[in-house]
Amino acid sequence: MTLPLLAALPFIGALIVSLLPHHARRAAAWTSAAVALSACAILIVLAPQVFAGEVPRWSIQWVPALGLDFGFRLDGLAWLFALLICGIGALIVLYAAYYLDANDPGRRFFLFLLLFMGAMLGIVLADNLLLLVVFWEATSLSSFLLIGYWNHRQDARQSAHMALAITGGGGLALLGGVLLIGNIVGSFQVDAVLAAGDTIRASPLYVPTLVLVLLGAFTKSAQFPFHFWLPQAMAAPTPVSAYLHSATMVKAGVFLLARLYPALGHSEPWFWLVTLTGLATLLIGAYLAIFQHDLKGLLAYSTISHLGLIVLLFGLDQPLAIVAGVFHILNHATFKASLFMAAGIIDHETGSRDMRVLHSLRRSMPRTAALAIIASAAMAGVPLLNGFISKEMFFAEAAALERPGIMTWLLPLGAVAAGIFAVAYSARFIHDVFFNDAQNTRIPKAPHEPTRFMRAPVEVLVVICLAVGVAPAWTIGPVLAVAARATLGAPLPDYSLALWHGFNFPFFMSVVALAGGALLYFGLHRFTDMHRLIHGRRGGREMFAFVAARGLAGVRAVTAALQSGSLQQYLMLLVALAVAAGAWPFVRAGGFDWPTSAMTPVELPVAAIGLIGIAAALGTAIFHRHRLLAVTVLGAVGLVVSLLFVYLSAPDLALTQLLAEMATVILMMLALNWLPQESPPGRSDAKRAWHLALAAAAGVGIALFVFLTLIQPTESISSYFLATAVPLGGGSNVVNVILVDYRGFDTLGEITVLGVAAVTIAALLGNTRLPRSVEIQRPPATERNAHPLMLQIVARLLLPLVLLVTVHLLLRGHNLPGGGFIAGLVIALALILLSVAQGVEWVDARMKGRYLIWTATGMLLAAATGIGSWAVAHPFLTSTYTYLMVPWIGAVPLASAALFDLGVFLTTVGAVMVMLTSLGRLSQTRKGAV
Amino acid sequence: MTTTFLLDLVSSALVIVGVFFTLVGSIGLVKLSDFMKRLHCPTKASTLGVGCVLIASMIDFSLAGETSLHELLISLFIFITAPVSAHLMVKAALRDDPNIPRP
Amino acid sequence: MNWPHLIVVPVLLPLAAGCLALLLEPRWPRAAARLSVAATLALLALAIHLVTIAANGAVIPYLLGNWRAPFGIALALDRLSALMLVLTAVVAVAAALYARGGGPKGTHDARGRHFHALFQFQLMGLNGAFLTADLFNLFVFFEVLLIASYGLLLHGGGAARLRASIHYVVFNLTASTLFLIAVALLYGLTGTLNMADLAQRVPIVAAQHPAQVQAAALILIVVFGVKAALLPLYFWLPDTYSAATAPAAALFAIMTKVGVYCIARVTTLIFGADAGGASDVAIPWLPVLAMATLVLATFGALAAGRLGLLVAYLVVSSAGTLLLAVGLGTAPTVGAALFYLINSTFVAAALFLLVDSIASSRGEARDTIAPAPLAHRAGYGALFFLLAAEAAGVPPFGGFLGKSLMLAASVDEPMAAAIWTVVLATGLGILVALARAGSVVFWQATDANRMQAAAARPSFTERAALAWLTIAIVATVLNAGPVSGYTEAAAAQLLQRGAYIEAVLGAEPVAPLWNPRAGDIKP
Amino acid sequence: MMRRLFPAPLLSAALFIAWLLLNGAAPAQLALGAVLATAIPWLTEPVRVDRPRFSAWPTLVRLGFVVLFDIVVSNVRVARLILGPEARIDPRFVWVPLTIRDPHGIVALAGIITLTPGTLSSDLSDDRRHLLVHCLNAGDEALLIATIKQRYEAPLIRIFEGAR
Amino acid sequence: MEALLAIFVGVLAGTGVYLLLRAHTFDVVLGLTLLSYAANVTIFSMGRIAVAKPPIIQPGLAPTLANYADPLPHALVLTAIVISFAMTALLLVIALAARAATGSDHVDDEPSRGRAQDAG
Amino acid sequence: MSLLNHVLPWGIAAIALAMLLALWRLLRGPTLPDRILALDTLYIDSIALLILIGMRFNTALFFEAALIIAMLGFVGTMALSKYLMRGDIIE
Ligand code: NA
Ligand code: NA
Repeated sequence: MTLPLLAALPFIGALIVSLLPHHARRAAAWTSAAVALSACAILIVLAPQVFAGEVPRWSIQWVPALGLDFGFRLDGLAWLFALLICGIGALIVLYAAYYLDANDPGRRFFLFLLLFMGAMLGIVLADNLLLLVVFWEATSLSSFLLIGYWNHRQDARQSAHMALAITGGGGLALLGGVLLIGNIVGSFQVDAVLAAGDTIRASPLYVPTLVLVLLGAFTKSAQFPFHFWLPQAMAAPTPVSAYLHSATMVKAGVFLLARLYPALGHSEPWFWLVTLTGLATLLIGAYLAIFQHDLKGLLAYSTISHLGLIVLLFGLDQPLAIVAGVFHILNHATFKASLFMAAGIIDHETGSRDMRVLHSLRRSMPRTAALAIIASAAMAGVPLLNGFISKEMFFAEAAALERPGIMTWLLPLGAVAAGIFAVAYSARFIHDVFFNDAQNTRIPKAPHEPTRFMRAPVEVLVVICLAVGVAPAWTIGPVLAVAARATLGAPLPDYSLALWHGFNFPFFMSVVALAGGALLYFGLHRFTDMHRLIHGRRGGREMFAFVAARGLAGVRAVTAALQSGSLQQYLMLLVALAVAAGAWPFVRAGGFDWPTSAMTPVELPVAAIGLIGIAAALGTAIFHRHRLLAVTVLGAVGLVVSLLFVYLSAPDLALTQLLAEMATVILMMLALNWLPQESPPGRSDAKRAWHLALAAAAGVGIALFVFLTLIQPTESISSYFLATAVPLGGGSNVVNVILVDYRGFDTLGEITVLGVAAVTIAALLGNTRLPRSVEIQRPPATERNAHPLMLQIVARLLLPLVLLVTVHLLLRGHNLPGGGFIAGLVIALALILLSVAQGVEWVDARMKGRYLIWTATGMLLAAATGIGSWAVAHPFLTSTYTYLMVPWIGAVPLASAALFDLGVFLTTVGAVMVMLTSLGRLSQTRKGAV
Repeated sequence: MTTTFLLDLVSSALVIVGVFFTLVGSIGLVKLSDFMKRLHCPTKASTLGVGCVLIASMIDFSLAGETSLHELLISLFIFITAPVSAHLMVKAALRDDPNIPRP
Repeated sequence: MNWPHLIVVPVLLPLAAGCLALLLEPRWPRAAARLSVAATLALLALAIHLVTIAANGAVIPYLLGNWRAPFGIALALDRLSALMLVLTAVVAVAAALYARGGGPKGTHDARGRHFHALFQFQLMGLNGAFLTADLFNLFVFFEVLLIASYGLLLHGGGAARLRASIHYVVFNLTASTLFLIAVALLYGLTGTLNMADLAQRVPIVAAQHPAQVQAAALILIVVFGVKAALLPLYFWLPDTYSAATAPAAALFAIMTKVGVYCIARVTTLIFGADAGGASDVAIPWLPVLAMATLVLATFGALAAGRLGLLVAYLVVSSAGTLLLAVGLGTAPTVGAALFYLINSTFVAAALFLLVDSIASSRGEARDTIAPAPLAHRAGYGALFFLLAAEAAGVPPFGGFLGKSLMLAASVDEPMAAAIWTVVLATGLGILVALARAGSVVFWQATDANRMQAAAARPSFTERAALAWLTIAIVATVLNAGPVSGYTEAAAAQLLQRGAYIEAVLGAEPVAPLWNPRAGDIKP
Repeated sequence: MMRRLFPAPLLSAALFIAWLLLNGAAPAQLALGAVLATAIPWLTEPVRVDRPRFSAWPTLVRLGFVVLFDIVVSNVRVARLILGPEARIDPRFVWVPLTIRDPHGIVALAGIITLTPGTLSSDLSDDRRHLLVHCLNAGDEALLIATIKQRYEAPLIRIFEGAR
Repeated sequence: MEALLAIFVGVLAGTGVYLLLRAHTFDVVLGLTLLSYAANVTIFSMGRIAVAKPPIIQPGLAPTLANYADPLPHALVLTAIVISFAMTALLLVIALAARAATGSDHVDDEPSRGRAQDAG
Repeated sequence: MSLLNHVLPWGIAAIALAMLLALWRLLRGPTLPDRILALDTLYIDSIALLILIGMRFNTALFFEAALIIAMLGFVGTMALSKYLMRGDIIE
């Protein structure tokens, strides 16, 4: 259980910190330090096991479907990295406690730092590659938060974005790569993957896998051409730079290379991709570092270069190179962290990090200067310091590489050149900041030594640099051995960690590098004005910004073109897609078989009715700009449709269509009160032509489709309805029995739609006072009398008669044309007629029009009727009927479906009345308002 | 010459008469030159046209054995509503006709 | 299954609650609201119960009106429909709670009339659509949920909502008409409406008239594509969703899923691999369009100038992702899609609610992505960060797991390279979009102190709604194992259509208690 | 008692007959018709503001036949007009002064005028003292007015205002 | 008859689509009405053509599809008519409310927004 | 067999012709009241048509449709006319 505890510690700490009060910086720091130190302690407790070659493990299942287990393992490599993370973490916490300003939100800083620490530990401890990806992205996110910590600064926000885009994107690529590995291997377990190197390399997916994984690693480790985010990340507070952007997070990329080396290495693609990337990064980083003026900038480019070096070492695919790589990871972490902290101290105490401002600091802060100089020397690869040893190993590998072709000379040459650059920028760091007394710029603050505790972490790290540099085999030997063995996944090669290997070629290279570097810097210093040299202005950062800006503009343009806000355009697409969807199968099939089967002969009346319908539909389209006219002509279409229904044996439909048509016309007239009487003419003929073409295509398409279907024989389920409507449904009007019984559930939904429409209309118009500003064009009211006497009297006379017909239609519905909806519409129309004749106020006063209550009650009644069948353990809406024998009168049919139909009726009346009177009442409000 | 045949004859005649007047109404609708003239046309259809057809229908269904009288209701409703339609249509057409003298 | 009628209750409960809310509202508005919240909670309990029942793996039919399928309308509860019910209920609980909160202008639900009735009717429509086994009945429930959504969209009024609703209503009415036409054509060809029966008859008819059946199927998929926000049918969506009030928008997050659900249902049951001449009509169009949707939705997210719009584009992008996986039509991809569906729904709903809260803490700026003062920055920021990571598919949340499942499942597809590129690249795009938006809104927040005083803390119910969804998200991730097991099983069940057909068509009506039907009295 | 049960007895009777016309005279329908004839007037009570009072039933029946006869005759006449040359048509508006005061009577008169082809009641003056009639072929205006007043208005006055 | 019905549906759908694509709300309502007619007649016709065979069971006439029209499409159309009536009502109200709120009955936002803003 | 059966198809055809004539007026106008009148005529003609069809097919099932047109068919005419004369229909 120590392993999950180790992984959980930072998160537990984060939880505690997040519960602390807002500015409890000290408590947050103590918590963080406790976390880091406890983690170190756990690592030391586990050390004997790890050094004995055991791999402690712990895991539980998380998403078996994905093969994602939540598990950790601690081998030598993980142990080394974990120690780095926790050890340097502890030092950084100490440093940050003094570095942060009193105004900075300290709690937030330590919270993010702990989250990062947890994510980083997760990466190195993960026993499952997918879990590794999880933590990998978590480091990107926490890094985003930390870079943007001073979020009032624009550069901080921008840098945070850039880092997130690059590393987060790389993480997604890594996810792809890992998923491919899982697909090849059949498992994401680290052991399984490491054991399956041959399978992976043999897979056709090997190269994509490798490329995706490398994308993840290279973006994280700031390899060329993704390196540019790292210098920008220096906008973060210096402790963050020291911790994330030199010692730990950027090492995640090389950790990944190390971790997956047995699985992905040992191949030509690996060699070329990794080596060349590393070499390019090494040279570019080192070269650009020389010309930085910001201390942190110099260190950042140096970091890039050193990461390139490590990557290069892994790329060489040689056991010794791997050992050197692991060793250099450690060395770089120590000296670079100490250098960043030193730079932070300088910044903190002088108010500047600009080498064009700083000079002669050895006088005011001699201890810091001494520490920084030693660390810089380690960075330059000066003997007796740790950097020298790993660099010598690198030179040896570069020189010893047995590759034919370009690499034989490119690699040694590149190595020496990089060495020269490294010495040059290290020299500049030392000279320009601590010496260079000739410079006479004014330093913002009077410099002095920092507090002891701020310097202590630097001292610890510098001591380590020295100790490792002087006695590598004793100090770092065992750790390196166990880590390198875990990395190689094979027995270690022979190597010796000694300072002196004799006058060999690598030594010669070192000498050239040291001398050449010194010459280069002092030559530049002497013969140029270094402080005016600007390099790397058109670098990746600018490219990124350019691409981002252009990309965003393009994306906006595309979106604006698509989301034009034009309903016409949207609808055209919909119709066009539907037409295409309908036509495509026919196109693919090469047309359709023209029917040969017999058709029903045309009957003359139907032909005439059809002609009227066609003409009226076309008329509606032609006259549509004159709206009243269009409504009139549309009325004829509705009439024709219902006559067609009559002729083609659908009396119920005819009734419904007729009544719905009448109600719709009334609605349209009511709405026209508030809308312009005419549509303005269209401006674009071309567009109209498109619309016409589309309309024609849609019309022809549907006509063909209907025709092709109509001439086919069919075998419908409907014979069942015909056969059972009377004996089982208790009604001879099969349509009605379907509506209230077989498919009563549809009807329930249908009346809900009607009811909800009414509710929505009531909600929308209920308390709408149409604003005065809206000028409604209406024909002038020339008629003096709003309510002609004739209309009044006829409407009043009709109402009782209509009521009678309503009851008639309602009661007969089950057996003959009629039913609840039809009856409801009839009564609603009569009431509307009355409202037209007498005015809506007149009717309201008499009807006490709470029509929504009718609607709700109707729906409830219909539902309750259906629920009633539960009482006798039958499904919802099971109907029954019986005959009640009444003396003299005879058998009175009692059908539960009739109750359901009554619900339909009530809903319909209520809903239609709500719709029509809500609209009608608008005129009242207008009278009040205007 | 049974009653059935007579009734058949009568109902056929009624259909012919009804259809004739309905058709005349529509012909007038097309033929006449101004609205007020045309407005007189549908009254043909709505009175004698539909009326004769309805009576024919009553006879026809009675012949088939099912007494059918709701045609009367249809006539009743037409007689109630047709004048209102015409009345309102005149008013709609006259809305801006200043030529009618006020009484 | 202790009580057989339980399956229909998810439809009836909201119906009754909606009607009662209508009746109560004029006099006792608070009682109506409380009733609605209570009914929603009851619905959640019921949905969870149904999921435990469905988890056993049986397809449970329910013959409405006691008519044998395909003659009557049948409901069918399987793993997928049960899952959809739970999702709906979870989101609905959040929306109902949130609706009860609000600032000094009054609670959200009181900014217009009949909110709770419309809300309940919307739930009725959603649940009905998920449960029904009848194509025309599906149309009816589509209309129920749509018309309620029109009402909810208009809730609160204002010119912007009216404009948005015109687009929304007209577009969806057109789609509904198309739906009718597609149903008509299918009925004309097969003579049936029950989906299980259709599944049986389509291969037979398609043997004779393959092009006609395919065309009807494709038109049907176009209709569902409108709901599911498939390119080029989603353009109405961002403006609409971002115009709705927060609780309505949160509920809308489930609406695109209705489209996805329907596509998943018909492309497996009716037009799946076994459909003879009409098999796999959606392939390869659907995945291709889905990928294009995903790309363009990501563009939209990057271009969005308001948080609400951004979230709406996230809805589109998740729909694209889902349709991609569903369109591939294999058990692993569909299973992955269903897993992804859970989280994407919760996240979209939560983001809609959160964006509303944020907007009300930013004064005039509302939810525009521009520097403005912001009250309660830390809390909002943390939650936004969490939800944004979830939405972008960044670990450790469900979005990541869902996408990983999907990528892993699609590795052997012919289009794998394109799929992977699109899914991963759009993930990055959305990450960038959210980071940009978040950094502007939270990092460039100015003058927060002044706002702090002005803006009230979100009310208890608003915070409860957000907390509820957050818990749901976290719970899904923590239980990703069982949950993905369930979705995998749901996908498997979906693809083995035999069980569904057998359950629905083989269901036996209850024996009648008495039989007046044998009576000899003529009606 | 009867008055309260049947607030509008004439309407009740009409409804009862109409019900039987619609549904036939089976016992069940008789019962139902009776129920409806009672219930509907009661339900529509608020809508009846000023009730017509009928009297002079024989006059009513006679008027009915007169109108039917006139409809047939004028139909034929107008059909001839329509089918003949249009020049023969001489349309005109005529204001007919009204003696009848009862609004129901006025409406009935207007209806009759419209139903008999060739004449259309087009407007009613605000004071309800004049009815504007459009004639397809007016001929003698005074004669037309006299015919209307004598043939239709006089009986209607008796029917609707006889009780006064 | 089949061809006539198909042509009728086609004209309804074509005119419906054309009006649907107009730029003002009322025209769109007209278009949707025509389109819904088209859909209804489509559904209706899918029961195939039956003249003088209303699906109302007569005693003595065997209840089969040979003697009666297919009743199912009738029921479906009935439902569709009601639904489309409700939708039309709502759309009209939204249209006039939008007109009142924005002063324009154009289907889109302020005319400057889309390039596609042509009326007609 | 019976005379009526020979007359009815012609009668129906004549009504259809009458409706076509009304359609001509509906499309031709020229004024809106003309078109309203044409629509009204179409409604009246349909009553006759329905009755004749009912006679021809020996069914009473279309009576309700005819009844409803007779009873409420003028609602459209009324609404359109009222709109023309008052600019509003429910006041
Ligand atoms: Na300097
Ligand atoms: Na029944």
